[in-house]
Amino acid sequence: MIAALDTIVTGLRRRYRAVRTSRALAAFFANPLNVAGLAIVVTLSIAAVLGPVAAPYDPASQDLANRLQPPTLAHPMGTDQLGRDVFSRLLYGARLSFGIAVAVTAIRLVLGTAIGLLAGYAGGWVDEFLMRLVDIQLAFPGLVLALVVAGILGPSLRNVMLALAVVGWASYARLVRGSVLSTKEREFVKAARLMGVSRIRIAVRHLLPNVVGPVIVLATMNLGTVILGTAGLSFIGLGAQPPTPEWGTMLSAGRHHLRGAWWLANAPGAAIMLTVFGFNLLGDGLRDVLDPNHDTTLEKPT
Amino acid sequence: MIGYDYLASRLATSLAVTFGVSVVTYGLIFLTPGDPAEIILSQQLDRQPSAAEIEAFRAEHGLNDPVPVQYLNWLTDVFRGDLGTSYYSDMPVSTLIIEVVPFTLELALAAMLVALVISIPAGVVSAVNRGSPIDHASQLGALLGVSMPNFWLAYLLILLFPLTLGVLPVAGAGSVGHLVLPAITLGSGMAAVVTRLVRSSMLEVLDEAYVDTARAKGLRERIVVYKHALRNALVPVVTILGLQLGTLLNGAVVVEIIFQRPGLGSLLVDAVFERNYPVVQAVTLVTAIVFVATNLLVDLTYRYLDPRVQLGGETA
Amino acid sequence: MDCSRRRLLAGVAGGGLASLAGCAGDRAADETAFTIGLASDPTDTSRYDNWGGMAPYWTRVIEPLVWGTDDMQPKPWLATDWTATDDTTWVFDLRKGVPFHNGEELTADDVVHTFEENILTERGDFVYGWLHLEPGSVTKIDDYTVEFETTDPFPGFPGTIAHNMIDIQHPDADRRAGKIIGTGPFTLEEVRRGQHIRVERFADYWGGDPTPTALTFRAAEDETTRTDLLESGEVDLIYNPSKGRLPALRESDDVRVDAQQSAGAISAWINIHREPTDDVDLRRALNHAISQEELVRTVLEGVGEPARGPISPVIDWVDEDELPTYERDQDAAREFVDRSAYDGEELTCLVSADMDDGRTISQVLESQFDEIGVDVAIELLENASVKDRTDRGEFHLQVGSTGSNSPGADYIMWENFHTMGVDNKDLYEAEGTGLYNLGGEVDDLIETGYQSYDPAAKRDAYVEAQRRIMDAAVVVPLFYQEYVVAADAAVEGLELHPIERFAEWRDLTRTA
Amino acid sequence: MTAQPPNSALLSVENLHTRFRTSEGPVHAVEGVSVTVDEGEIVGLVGESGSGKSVTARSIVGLQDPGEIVRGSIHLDGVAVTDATDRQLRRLRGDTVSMVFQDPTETLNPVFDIGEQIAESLKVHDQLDSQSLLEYLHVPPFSSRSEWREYRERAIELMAQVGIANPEDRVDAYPHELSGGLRQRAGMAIALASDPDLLIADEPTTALDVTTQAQLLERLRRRNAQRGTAILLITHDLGVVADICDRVVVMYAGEVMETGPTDRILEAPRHPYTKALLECLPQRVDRGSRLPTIEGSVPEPTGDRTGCSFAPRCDRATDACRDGEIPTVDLGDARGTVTCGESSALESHAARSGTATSDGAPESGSATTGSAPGGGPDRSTAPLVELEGVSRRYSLANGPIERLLGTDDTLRAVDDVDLEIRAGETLALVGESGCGKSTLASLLTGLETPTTGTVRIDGTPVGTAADRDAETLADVGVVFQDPRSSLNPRLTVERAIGEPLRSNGWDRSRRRERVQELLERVGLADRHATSYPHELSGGQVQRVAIARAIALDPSVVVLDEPVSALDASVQSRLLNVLADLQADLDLAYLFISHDLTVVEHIADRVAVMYLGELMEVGPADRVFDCPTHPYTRALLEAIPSLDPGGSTGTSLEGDRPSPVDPPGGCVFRNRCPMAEPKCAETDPDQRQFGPVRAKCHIVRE
Repeated sequence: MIAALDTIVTGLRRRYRAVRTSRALAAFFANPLNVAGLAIVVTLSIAAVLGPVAAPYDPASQDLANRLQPPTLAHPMGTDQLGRDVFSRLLYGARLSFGIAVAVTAIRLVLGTAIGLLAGYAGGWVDEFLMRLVDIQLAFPGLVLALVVAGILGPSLRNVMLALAVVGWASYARLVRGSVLSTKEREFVKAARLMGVSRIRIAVRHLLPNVVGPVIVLATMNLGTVILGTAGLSFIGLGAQPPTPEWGTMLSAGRHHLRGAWWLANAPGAAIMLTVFGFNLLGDGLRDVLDPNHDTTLEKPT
Repeated sequence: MIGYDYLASRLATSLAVTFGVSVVTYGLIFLTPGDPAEIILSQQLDRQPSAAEIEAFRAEHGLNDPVPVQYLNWLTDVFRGDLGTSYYSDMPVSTLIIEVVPFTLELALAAMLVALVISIPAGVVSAVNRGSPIDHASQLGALLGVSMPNFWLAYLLILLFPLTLGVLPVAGAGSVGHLVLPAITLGSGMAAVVTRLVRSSMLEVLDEAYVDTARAKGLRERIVVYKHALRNALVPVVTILGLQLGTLLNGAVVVEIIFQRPGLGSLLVDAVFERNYPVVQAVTLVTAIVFVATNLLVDLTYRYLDPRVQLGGETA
Repeated sequence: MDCSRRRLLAGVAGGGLASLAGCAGDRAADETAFTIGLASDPTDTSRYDNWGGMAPYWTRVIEPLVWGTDDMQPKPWLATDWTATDDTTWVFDLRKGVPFHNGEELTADDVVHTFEENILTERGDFVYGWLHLEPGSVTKIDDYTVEFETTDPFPGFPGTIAHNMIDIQHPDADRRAGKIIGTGPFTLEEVRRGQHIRVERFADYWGGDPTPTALTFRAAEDETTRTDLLESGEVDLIYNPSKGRLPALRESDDVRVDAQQSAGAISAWINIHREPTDDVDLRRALNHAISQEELVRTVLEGVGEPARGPISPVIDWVDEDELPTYERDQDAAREFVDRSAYDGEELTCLVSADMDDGRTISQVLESQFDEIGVDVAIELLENASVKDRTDRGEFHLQVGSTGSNSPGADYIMWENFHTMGVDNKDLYEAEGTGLYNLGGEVDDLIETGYQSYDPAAKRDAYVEAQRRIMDAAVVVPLFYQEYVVAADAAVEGLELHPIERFAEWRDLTRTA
Repeated sequence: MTAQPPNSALLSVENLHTRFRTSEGPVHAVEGVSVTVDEGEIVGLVGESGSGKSVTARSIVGLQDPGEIVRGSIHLDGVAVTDATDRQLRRLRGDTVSMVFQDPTETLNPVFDIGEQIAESLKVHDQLDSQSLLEYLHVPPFSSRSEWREYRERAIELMAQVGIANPEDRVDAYPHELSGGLRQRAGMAIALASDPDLLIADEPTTALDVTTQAQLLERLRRRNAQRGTAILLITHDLGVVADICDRVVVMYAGEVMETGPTDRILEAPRHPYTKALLECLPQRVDRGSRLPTIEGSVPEPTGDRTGCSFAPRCDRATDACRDGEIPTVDLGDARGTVTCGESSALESHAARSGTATSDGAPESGSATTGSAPGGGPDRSTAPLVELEGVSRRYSLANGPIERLLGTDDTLRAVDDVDLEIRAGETLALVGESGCGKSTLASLLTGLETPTTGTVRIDGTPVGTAADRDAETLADVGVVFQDPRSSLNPRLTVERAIGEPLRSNGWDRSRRRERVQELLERVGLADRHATSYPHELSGGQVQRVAIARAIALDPSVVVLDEPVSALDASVQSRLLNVLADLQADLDLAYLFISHDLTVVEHIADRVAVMYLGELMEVGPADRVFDCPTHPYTRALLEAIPSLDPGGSTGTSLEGDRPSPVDPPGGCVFRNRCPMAEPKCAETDPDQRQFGPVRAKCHIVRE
């Protein structure tokens, strides 16, 4: 697994070098949507990292006398039903949402890639078995399985992460296996076999780097999905425990005030949407650059 | 000559998958801390049950056997068409499920309809006018649709339609009116996904040589696009529709709660929360079967949409 | 509400919202029919209080022998009078000329049948301990007289059977077939699981002709949804609208808001047998940390009364003035904390996810405890998990409630605070502990109160027990519950009762 | 300039410029092309890939999108295509001009059956201006069933006309159910449905086997003769041009270099490019000798151009060629035009003493003929590679039920093949696509295991690649057909070539040295070591693949169609590299190709395969000069001759049977012009006819 990760990293590095010098980077930046996506994600990442420092208030400090205040200069996004500063809570929530998204996606990615690689390369009954596992996972609607898992383990963010990780690896496994199967049939892999290159080396050197691109694209999109999933589970009541400023929980609690104190639900709602939107834009952009099958930047002259 | 073998092997894997799903659920349930008998009874009676009551409950629901035996018993019952009995009422689980399935089904179909009605024209127009303002608008709209948490959308819809405009009911089920908002909530996210897919699939197909062949015949562009290109572009879309069923069921959980609709989703959520394991077990099984069957159906639809796909061949 | 499936097709084909918009307005057609939004699902068969697909609560299809007065005393209903002939024998005289929904007259045979077959047999053995009756203990004396033999002296018997679940039914009723035959002002017409129950006026009702021709009880478990339903006009009346919406509802001309104190009370219950909350100083500190008044005024939007004890003073053997008080005093609280054995560990506070306002209340507690240096972690759990955790005593605090759905409320004292009460018994028997039981003299006082036929003696014993409980700070009382009913301003004639579920719909009318 | 008034010709293209916008600036695909086609004329548009010939063709029918026509005019039957409205364009397409595209696997819509696609074309032609979507979607009330049935009937007739046997059965077939040749015929039927005045055929036979190609060209010729349909034939294959074209237009880098009657161009080319192109064709060079080549590569079609685009590669180029305006000279006498600024280059002389650089003396090549350094077919030494009774079958029953029922459908990819390769010799394996050539190669390399029979290398039986030891693996080098696919796009050239060394335990510095040495050997510069495959041209990538194949000093290299994907000029250079390596390193080659002209040039011995069986094996001279087996003869006859007016021979009739269900007896009998009854009864044995071994009943010594 470490070796695989290492390959991803070196693959990325080499890829980066290739990208930096190539036309792909220019193509990426030529599309304003890609730039917007990158900007959103970078801004939110900064907010997530620096948020707790920059937040004007403690996200948990209550001020019952000043509850449900509409947005003012002191409280740019107003206060909630317990008089807490919504803006500060959003900033802290950004860290949570990002942290969960990254952690869950990382688990999914590593697990799914390893399984997909193994299945695609080993073939035979190993493939059959692993793919049935994938089918089983896919046959559970993701949220339903997460619900069962989180319901059983009890509500907490850690369990939500676990549940979401457990339900999300299959798409990576499928993707990687598919890429591996098609890459495996390509002649350079046959050539490597005929040159006596070891199986592990073929897997790591030849197969993995060629599936990294689509995997990264999927992972980027997935970050958004995980944020939505976390919010969804929190909505049902399986997520963060109060007073944790998790976006989904905030939205769900704020919904009771949607008519009177509109900022309570709409601020986290917009934050979730913007974040997911940013990741999706970025994913789209990365797809153009990293996923050779979706080469939309170049026209074929003849 | 085609088909039987393929069908048999597909059915076999489908069975294996369904079986796997049931094993996983059963396993998960028995990892859960706490004695279901005690929890259920105290819930049900609103007080602490007596030891005799617990024993009776355990005996009644076969909870005294070792877990594998319980599982086998459950499995044999399932093969006999008996999905068990709810821990809370003596209602057969199958009755509970049959009662709510139409609601989830109508919701899923309506959402699918909403999604297709929006996404196919949007995707096609977007692809045909690639790079135009229409394309940008539809792409942006689709992205926003994918990014919107559906429960937020639901509240905004309720705020807008019944509360502000005074049309359509807030919650409940049973009429077309009740179906509109949930279907939009559920369908819009899917519409977004499918729009993007239709667009990229159309773009790919529009680059294909046979589209030029069709143009070179002197066919009108409309016919080229909607007959020659769209039919091919729909092939990958159908697969995703099958897989999207899962997403629909996910969404149904949330939508059913917000709109106070009976359905598989809310049945399951309640059952999970109440530790009504026979119901959890049965609903996951039914969901898995529906999912697996749908995807089997999708595979078969392939043959109609894309004659190149031999039923015996690789479909991956 | 008759938008059929066919209209789905028509609607789709027509493609317009216009045809759909009509559905929401159908209700207005019948001026004497009402729709009521309930916070619980009256069709939920997974609950203990469901009978034949219908909750006997609220629906007024079936009725008990005894009813409750506004000050929580038993009141004649299907029985006109009752006497205790000895310590364990009760004789009830039945009302004459009460017709069942099938036209037959109610007699002692029906009462015996209902108790012996339905209540004592089918409801299961849990009712034995509740009603202090066992099978074979109900006998007919004559057509209009029935005798009950309790298992032990039980002065609270008439009040206890003044409960919607102890209803009298005709022997032909078959709950499995959903065939309910009662004596109530309404007959069961339709059950749509997960959605609503519809009842219609019973013209021969013994208490006079009810005004509404039909009632629909809709499930609307989410408070916001419930409030939306009222605002959009889909229902005429709801219980407990969303607190956040109350200010706006109160100001609205279209909506009438009424509040009524109930028999319920919300407190933070403290596990006194677990470290460090076994320390009375820490518990007193927690009591001093909270301002009940502020809680009610702010997050509860004024719904409820600041509480000094764990039980609502609506119940006649509760006397607030006798209880020790803990004013909010953070300095005193910190001093108590210092004096206690508490050294900064995290306390768990369980809250049921189903509890209205549980999330906000617990956060206020958490924050205010934090201010006196006590670290509390909230665990918002679904009911089953809360039960599981409390059964095992694995918690420090629990935000919970007491209340009664019948005038007989003695069990609150017994089950919660007596060592042999359900909350405490298992842990006591297993480990010699319990949860909220102080034991010793408190147990004795509770036993005295429980068995006393003399109201004054009962009251004295219970008040003394409560005083000791509060002195030992077993709970942090928060507020006595009020329930709010919000209704279309045109709807009149609703009689509110301290027991919400005793609502009378008979006189509901709509003004022009 | 062909100074014809625009309206007299059926098609007249004047000074056409077509451009593509890309993120790196505009690509000028077509730069001032002028072409005319008269009624009933067959004009060939010739050029290597990237010369802009396809874009020109597409511009003519208004399908240049996403490119745009920036300058010039196109008149078709008097209508200005560039200004035409959609409706006019549809009229032209449905009435006047039709197009046949290159790849028959891609030009037919996979989801509609052939009949539907042809019927549609017929209907468009009949009712040009009333096309309703619902009608074409066969939505019942809007679409008449009987009308469509009629069109289908006519489609069947049309299918018969283009030479599809049993059209009644095939009208319901989907494209994927047909062979390439049938698909291309169906494509022709679609094109001819509108009875066009002009048929534009864009590389119509490139993807097809040589025998099928001959049949199709014959159909085109017949159509032209019978209906007077003018044809604009786009091809890179000068042989095809020679075969049927009246006139030729030679393109290079988006410009027209030379035009003229076919005979004149082939016999007396004037433009240096045309000359060079003709010279580097293997069939114009003596067997085994070095091929003349054109150095350099086609310029990038981006940016502004000055002067002649061929100047950088032209050894006669002067400064004027590089900067100046290049005149188009009319040779007069209907001998065509030449666009060249250097008059000395234009002197008409025999193509043989051309301008192309003949690097290296021809004798180095001719020395390899007959007796190669390693001894060639020297029967005294033990063969390096031996295949003995080798067969490979694939079971088509993959499911449990079929296996249970015992359906024994098997595909016989290779059937009972005996073959040997000796050190230093080149054995060429030829045959049409799908005949089992590549499977046979995989059996040798170990990518596949034989179902029966043995493969020996150096006398030792070997198994799959996974079972072979390092030494045996090192003994066999492989070069695959598609150079792009045979190199990992994520590895630099250095890493790619170094990979076999690395797995054999060479350390870094030794590897680097060796890689340098290998790069030099295959004629690549040192700086390419750090390049990624996508930064190299097709020819360069294939050189890298060759370098990798010989990295471990193999004794035999399997070359699976190593030059088929390359342009003629690149191909000739690569063939020279292969010849040099063989001479220097004493390599044996198993050279797989469907291109008989290349094989004739490079092979010492030839093995001809048909449906998995060896039909004929023998020395190249003998096989090419005097083929023994009827199939070999048919193959050779189907090659379009470069001699103008040369006979094209009789093309092989019918389609190749499926290898799942081969005919009983001799597998070739149903297409064999000489078949006798006994051919159907018994499968002939391999028999020796002098130096040749053949599998035939009929042939006599």
